Amino acid sequence: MRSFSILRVVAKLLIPYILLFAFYVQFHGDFGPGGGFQAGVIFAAGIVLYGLIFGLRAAQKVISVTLLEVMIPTGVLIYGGTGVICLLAGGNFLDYRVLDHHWGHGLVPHGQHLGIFLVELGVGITVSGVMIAIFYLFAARRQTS
Amino acid sequence: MTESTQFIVIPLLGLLAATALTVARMRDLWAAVMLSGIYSFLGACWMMVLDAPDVAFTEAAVGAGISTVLMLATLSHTSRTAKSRPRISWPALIVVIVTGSVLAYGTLDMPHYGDPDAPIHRFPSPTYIEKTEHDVHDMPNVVTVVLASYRGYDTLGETTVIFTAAVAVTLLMRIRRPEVTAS
Amino acid sequence: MNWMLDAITWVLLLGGAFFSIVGGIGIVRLPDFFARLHGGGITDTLGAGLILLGLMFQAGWSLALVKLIMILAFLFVTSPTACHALAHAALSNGLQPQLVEPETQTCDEGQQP
Amino acid sequence: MLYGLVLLGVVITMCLALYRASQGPTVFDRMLAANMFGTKTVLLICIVSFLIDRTDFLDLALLYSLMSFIGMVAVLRFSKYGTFADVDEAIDQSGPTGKSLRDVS
Repeated sequence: MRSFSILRVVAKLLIPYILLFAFYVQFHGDFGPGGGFQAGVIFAAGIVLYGLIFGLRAAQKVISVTLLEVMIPTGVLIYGGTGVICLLAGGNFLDYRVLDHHWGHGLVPHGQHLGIFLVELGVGITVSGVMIAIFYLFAARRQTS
Repeated sequence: MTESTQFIVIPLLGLLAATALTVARMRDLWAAVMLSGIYSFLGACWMMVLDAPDVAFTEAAVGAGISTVLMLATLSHTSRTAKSRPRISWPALIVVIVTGSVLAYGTLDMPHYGDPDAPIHRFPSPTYIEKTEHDVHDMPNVVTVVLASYRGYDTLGETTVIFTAAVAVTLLMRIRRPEVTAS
Repeated sequence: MNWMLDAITWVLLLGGAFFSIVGGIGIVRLPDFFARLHGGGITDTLGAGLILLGLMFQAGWSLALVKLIMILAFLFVTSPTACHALAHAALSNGLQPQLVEPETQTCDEGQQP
Repeated sequence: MLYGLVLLGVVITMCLALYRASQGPTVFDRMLAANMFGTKTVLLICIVSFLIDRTDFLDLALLYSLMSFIGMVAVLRFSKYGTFADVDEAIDQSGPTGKSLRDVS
């Protein structure tokens, strides 16, 4: 997009705010609308915008394919691992109430809150990884016909 | 949804139907992608009017941002126009009309719109709202609590579905060229 | 004091609605693409700006005011950029006769290079 | 009352934009209409959130004002290059692609 110079400048201005807004949705989702899925998609949209304007190679310098391949399973592992921690702490799978007493009272307000935070984090990481990966895969192939 | 937003629902639904019909009649797939973007804008407006901001949020993030990009990326690998004008197939039309009228007949038994005595307002929602107040003190957004805590298994399954989708797309679309697997 | 805020809100909101409808009529009635850009520009900046400004007077000193200012800032950055980029793309493809209206005016009416 | 009037105005504008998006002879007309539709959506969400007095829904309008830009850029890029893959610098500089942008129907 060399010839769209104004578009490049405006995108540079806008991308940080999109990423910041993704983090806001991720970590504020307990209080307002939004949550992990939406945050992941917004984060991916920021990276996709970067890739659209500055080219796929530039985007892959920011978030490499290797990093994506780590991100996608990591989110699912965080989700499942939260459940396993609940099991180890003596509760049921994904029953966050048992996390109450293991983390100190000053640090975490409530076990449920901590569990939901971790789970949403896992969802967000996986979703953003998947969306960026699908964009990379579709964009990397040249038009065949 | 309040009394004051009631009057805006009908025009929004009319616009949604008009957009859907236009997309169905469109032969140019590129224009269809743009119109489906408009459809998602309208859908988010409608959900917003119905007081469901979380769903509207998802629609905003997915429909406006990502899905346009992905559909255009798909178009770049296929053709830009639909192949041929489909002929009307009479058996299919009859099946569609019969099914549609049966479904429309079924809606007559449903409780009225916004009826406080409707089953969904009686059983699950009040219990969840009361339980959230008791179980999780500091989370005002009940939707997040229901998704992540009460229905945690569901959401785990959904996350796994997304993971599986990524694996499937990677297996189908990956090409082994050094410029793509940026190391 | 309160009635004054309300009066300002009335004027701004009705003005915004008026300009957005005017832009909508423009986008339907004007003859070719470069002329239609004017209609789009009016609704995107003047209509949206006046409506958001009117809402700001109702918000008072709150978080809603900050959010409205941010929305206004983003709209004022993105939509003229989008308009400009559209005109640019149309012009760079303008070698082909894509302005199909037979009574096409001269192309240089609405272009911004 | 006031909000209802403004809401009606926004919906009328949406109808007009939808007409242009469905009729538009070139893709750029459709893009212009879609862009306008995005702005109108932002306005509608703002007004509704004031109407039902839940101003925390303004996050949604903020998101829309950021997101409709991405769809716009995607369509622009696709209209110029026809692909999302990296293009050579020479093609990048030269501008028009030579593909016809007129609708087929």
